[in-house]
Amino acid sequence: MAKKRVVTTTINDRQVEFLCQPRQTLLESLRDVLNMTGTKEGCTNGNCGACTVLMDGRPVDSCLVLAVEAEGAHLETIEGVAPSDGLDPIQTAFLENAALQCGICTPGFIMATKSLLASNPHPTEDEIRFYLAGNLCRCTGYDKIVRAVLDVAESREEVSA
Amino acid sequence: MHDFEYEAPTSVADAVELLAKHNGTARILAGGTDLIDQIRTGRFAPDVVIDIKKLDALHRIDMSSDGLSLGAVVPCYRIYGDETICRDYSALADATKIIGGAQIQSRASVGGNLCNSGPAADSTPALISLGAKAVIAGPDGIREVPVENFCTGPGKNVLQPGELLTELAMPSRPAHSGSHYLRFIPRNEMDIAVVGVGASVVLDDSGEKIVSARIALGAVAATPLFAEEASELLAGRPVGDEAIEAAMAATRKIATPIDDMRGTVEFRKHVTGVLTRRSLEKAIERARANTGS
Amino acid sequence: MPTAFIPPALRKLTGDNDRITIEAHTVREAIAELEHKYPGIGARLTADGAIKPGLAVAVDGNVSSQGMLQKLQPDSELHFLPAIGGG
Amino acid sequence: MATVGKTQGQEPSTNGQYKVIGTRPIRHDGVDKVTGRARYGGDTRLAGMLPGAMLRSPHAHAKLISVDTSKAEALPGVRAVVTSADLPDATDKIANLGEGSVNLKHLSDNVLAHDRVLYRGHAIAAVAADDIHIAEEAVGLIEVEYELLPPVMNVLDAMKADAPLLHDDIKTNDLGETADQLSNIATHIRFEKGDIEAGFAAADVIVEREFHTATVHQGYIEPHNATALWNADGHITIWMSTQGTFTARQQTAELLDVPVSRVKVVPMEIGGGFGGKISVYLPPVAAILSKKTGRPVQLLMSRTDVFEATGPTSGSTIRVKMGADSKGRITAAEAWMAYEAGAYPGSPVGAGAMCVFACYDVPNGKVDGFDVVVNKPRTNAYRAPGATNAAFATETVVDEICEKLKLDPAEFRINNAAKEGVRRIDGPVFPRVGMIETVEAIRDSEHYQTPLEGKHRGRGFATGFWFNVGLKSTAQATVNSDGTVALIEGSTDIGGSRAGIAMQLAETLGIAAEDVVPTVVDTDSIGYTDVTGGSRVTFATGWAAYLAAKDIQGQLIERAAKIWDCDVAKIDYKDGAVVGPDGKRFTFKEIAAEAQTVGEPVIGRGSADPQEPGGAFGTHLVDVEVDIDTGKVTVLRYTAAQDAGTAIHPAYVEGQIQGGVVQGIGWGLNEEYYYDDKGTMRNSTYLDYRMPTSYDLPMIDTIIVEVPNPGHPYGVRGVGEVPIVPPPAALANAIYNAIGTRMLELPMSPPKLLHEILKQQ
Repeated sequence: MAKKRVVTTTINDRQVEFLCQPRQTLLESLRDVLNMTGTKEGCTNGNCGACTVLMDGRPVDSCLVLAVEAEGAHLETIEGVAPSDGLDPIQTAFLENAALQCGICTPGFIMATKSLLASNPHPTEDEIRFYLAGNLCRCTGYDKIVRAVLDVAESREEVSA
Repeated sequence: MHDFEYEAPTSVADAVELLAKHNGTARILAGGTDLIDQIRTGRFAPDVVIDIKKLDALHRIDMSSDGLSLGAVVPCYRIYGDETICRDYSALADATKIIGGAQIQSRASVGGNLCNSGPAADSTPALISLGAKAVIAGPDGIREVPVENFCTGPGKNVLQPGELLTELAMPSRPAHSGSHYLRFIPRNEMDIAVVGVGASVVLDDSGEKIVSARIALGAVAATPLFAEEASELLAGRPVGDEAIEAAMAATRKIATPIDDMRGTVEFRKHVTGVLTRRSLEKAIERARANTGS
Repeated sequence: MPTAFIPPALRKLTGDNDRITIEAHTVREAIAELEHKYPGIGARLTADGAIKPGLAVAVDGNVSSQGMLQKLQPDSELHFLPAIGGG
Repeated sequence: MATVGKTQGQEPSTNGQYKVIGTRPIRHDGVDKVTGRARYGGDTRLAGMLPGAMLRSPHAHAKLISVDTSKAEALPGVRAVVTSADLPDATDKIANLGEGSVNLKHLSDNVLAHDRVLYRGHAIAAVAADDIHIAEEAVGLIEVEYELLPPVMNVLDAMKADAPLLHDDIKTNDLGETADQLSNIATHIRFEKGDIEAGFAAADVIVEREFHTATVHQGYIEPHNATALWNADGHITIWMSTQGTFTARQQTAELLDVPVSRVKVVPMEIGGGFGGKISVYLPPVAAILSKKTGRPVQLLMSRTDVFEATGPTSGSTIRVKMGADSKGRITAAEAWMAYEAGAYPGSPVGAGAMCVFACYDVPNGKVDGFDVVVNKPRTNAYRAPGATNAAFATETVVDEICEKLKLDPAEFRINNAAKEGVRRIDGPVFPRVGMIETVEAIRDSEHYQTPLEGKHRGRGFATGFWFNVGLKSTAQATVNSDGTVALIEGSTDIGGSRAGIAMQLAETLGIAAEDVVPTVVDTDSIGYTDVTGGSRVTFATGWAAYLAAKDIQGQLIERAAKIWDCDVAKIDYKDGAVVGPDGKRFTFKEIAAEAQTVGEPVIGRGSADPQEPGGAFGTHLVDVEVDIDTGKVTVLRYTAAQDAGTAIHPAYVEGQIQGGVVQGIGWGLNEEYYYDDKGTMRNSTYLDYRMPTSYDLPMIDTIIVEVPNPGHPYGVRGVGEVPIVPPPAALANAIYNAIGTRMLELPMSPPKLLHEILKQQ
């Protein structure tokens, strides 16, 4: 077996070191080595987005990243989204819009939404639908998810106004 | 997943040396969006994976009077996020915007797309239409290969052991030029092209006559195709249905697709023509809007 | 008296009668009565004293979970239907 | 607490009649699910747990000559290998699983193949090892010798007299009468009503068409998983994602030949099911691996495993013939329906046959149904199983009849609608149902009233029916001293059902939904509860919660009688308070606190087995645009009206409708199992299976119609299943309306539609 390596990375603002084999994906390391099971596995080939995490601010499918590639990276996962005093507005919007049914895709959608709103704070419905196309949901038909994202964008407008 | 070692060289020379050392048993890791799944599903079983993302030169987007030099590992989002590329190399921006979703675009590169050498690679017809050359570093130095000659079969290309694609070089775009890539997929996102067509045109000052054109096809043969006859017959013709229909006939003629889960022969042949029209029309529209300011 | 609706596959046994009125207070009695009138029909509907797997008994439009114990009203309708499963 | 889901369209009519029912509280499990804290089956982590991997057949049909595991066992890090030889001998016993029954020999064979593999992906062996990569490597070292047999991949091929046979024990069963010769046709069913010949003779217009539908998968995002611990004391614990803990327990116990009391199934959160997570695949295998290793073992499927080896729903061929007179009354209808069961008998053809004309008052009818085995994975339930295939056929034929008679599709349906007193072709008479109301809701909608404009655009109309089921449920509620209630129940929660059940308890006790804390518990901790399926949970488990609340009411009245020293008959429970004589009154909060100090704990129990689920109808309207150069269909607008009886939590009713509609759109336009001639599914990834993404859809408008179900204390009808039924037909009708092309085959994917368009030109 190839020699295990030490990966030093920052996950949710905390420096983390872990051991991995070169063949282990970031998803596998998060879930099975670090016990961070909030990031979900849906397809392992980059087609469902359930394993979306942010790597240096960009959304990635963690099933298509080798853990060794995370050396020196800044990672954000669903576990780090909520502030210490409650929920992130995206999380609140998902709840208030009933934007989840089974919930397995929800962490991935929230991470993708976070990155969308970071680059485009006021997306249109079409932009939301385009950006979130890399995340599959089989329960909701997306209607309420799109409304949740529109809601967050709107409430941000109120704040900035 | 198959067991492998991981190397991340920091110079092109080191990368070439490593590749040469692991003659044929190494795979290059760029964005990994194809490779990691290919190793998982057993299509490749490399002894070593060589991550080339620590090679700074491969991350560059350089624009000069000679044209565009695009580093082989530049991910899609940086390409369509570049205003100059969007303006002057629109077909490339078009292609990179529709490869996978946002997550894939964070990692997938045009260089990786080309080296994976899938017949349906979205960015390859765009590159061909823009006259791109693949710049290859190897044990014997640097060589250049026109992108239309790069792929030799599904998953196969001209890279020799020890060779590494470092850059894609595209000539500068004159005034009154425009390009477009589009593909047909059954959904609106997250699919592999069933047919893809890239087109670039240069018009005369009046915008009514085609000076030159390049059309390239994806997913209708064992490799992406440069539609040479269709491209050449457009030169000197007035913009209009007649020219476009001639090009459609010519692209349909060279399409030799297969029946598979993504489409039928009948469908792909027909849609090759349809997309040739749509791609040309959009490229012409863009060329007319491009006054070279 | 309750009425048993005879599925087409069993009408050979009932001389093409598709509805049989029977004196019965439960599904068990109804099937016994049918068997009495049309020997052989019981074995097509039941096994080991219960409605056969894959088959359901519906009384007045509702599939009964009581099976043979299901009570019948004087005007009840009794149907033998394929058992269904939902998603 | 905030409320959720802004009103989209009309608010349900019962709104205001109740205090809690019809409101939109935030679901109780919501915060865990938006923070990643909710634990799904695959998130189970136990000390010493070993991962496992499975060997699956690369062939669609073959005899297993030998399976040699010695090299795998010799690999360092491998802890155990199992094959079917490790499973107890299964008998031909049929196990009643509450919702449906199963032949245990077939189930055992499906879990680990014994002497034949019947589809690609069929499990053959499993390995537990120190890490997943070693387990996978070991799987590759298992040597299997196959004798290849010709695969049968299509229902019509399988029905041919000379077709290769999958089984050496299947003869066609016709309601207890068995044919003489072996066949791939496991079952034939027939329904008849009236005089079919006279019915067609009275028709002024007759339309007859043959339809084909592809195999499609439920597509839940969470792959199957199971973690098992076979303890030294003989007790087995299974942590898994399942639609039914008790059915999983029973199947596992039967397959392992242990008493059900030896198996405890712990319901982890479940990432979607839609019918596909009822049958067991992994738990018995994980359990045997655990027994052999003495350690907990976890098995996870890959996405390709899910497609290739778990139950999709049937591909089918359906012929429908329908006649109507010039006044637009249906005179006769006939259907011939052949459904693929997959490798073992058990397609939903029975339900399909009962649903095919269920939306209509058909005076003369005949339906034949065939359950046929083919070399595809064993089918399982998928949202209104069997009904979508059937509706695609019937609703397309109805559309053609409306066109021929120049009748408005809504009026035709109202004129011929199933309603109270109408006898179905399969016999039973409809109680009060809401078919007409859903058609009227669509007819009167702004969508229907607004003309559709634009080239190659069309509008399609379709209706659908699903029975829903009742079945058994248990709920138990403990009154806390602070005036809240801890509710435990056994229905695994796939889409927010905890909230809907808690709301019915809250309504009955007159307290806030937030004052109920619902938890789904394991099989040792609650009474028997059937599956989360058949659109039954809000209906039946809600009923159990209602009964538990009534039980609490009674106990609180007794307690108050003790405190007030008066007769219980003088005490009433209303508006969330115990009310006695002389203005005596305890609010729920007050009596809860009192009860804690005086007398035994107050625990309410409810167990229900309701018999009248009340059928559900839905009517859908869709606008599409067709690209006639590529055959691609774009959905422009969609409105779905559905009778929900009473909408307990309207946001989740809307969600069920929207989700079902979108699955139906996927089924209609792109989803299919695409096989090569060797019987290999060529598109066993999400990439090529092509479920709709957010970018493929418009908003899905919903209209909740409420015709309360007389068979439920709050009038609930199940809502989960019927919304998947009309979409493929509605889309087909819209495509016809747009470009004049009748699509008779699903999916109506671009290559197929373009083929028809080019043929037409």
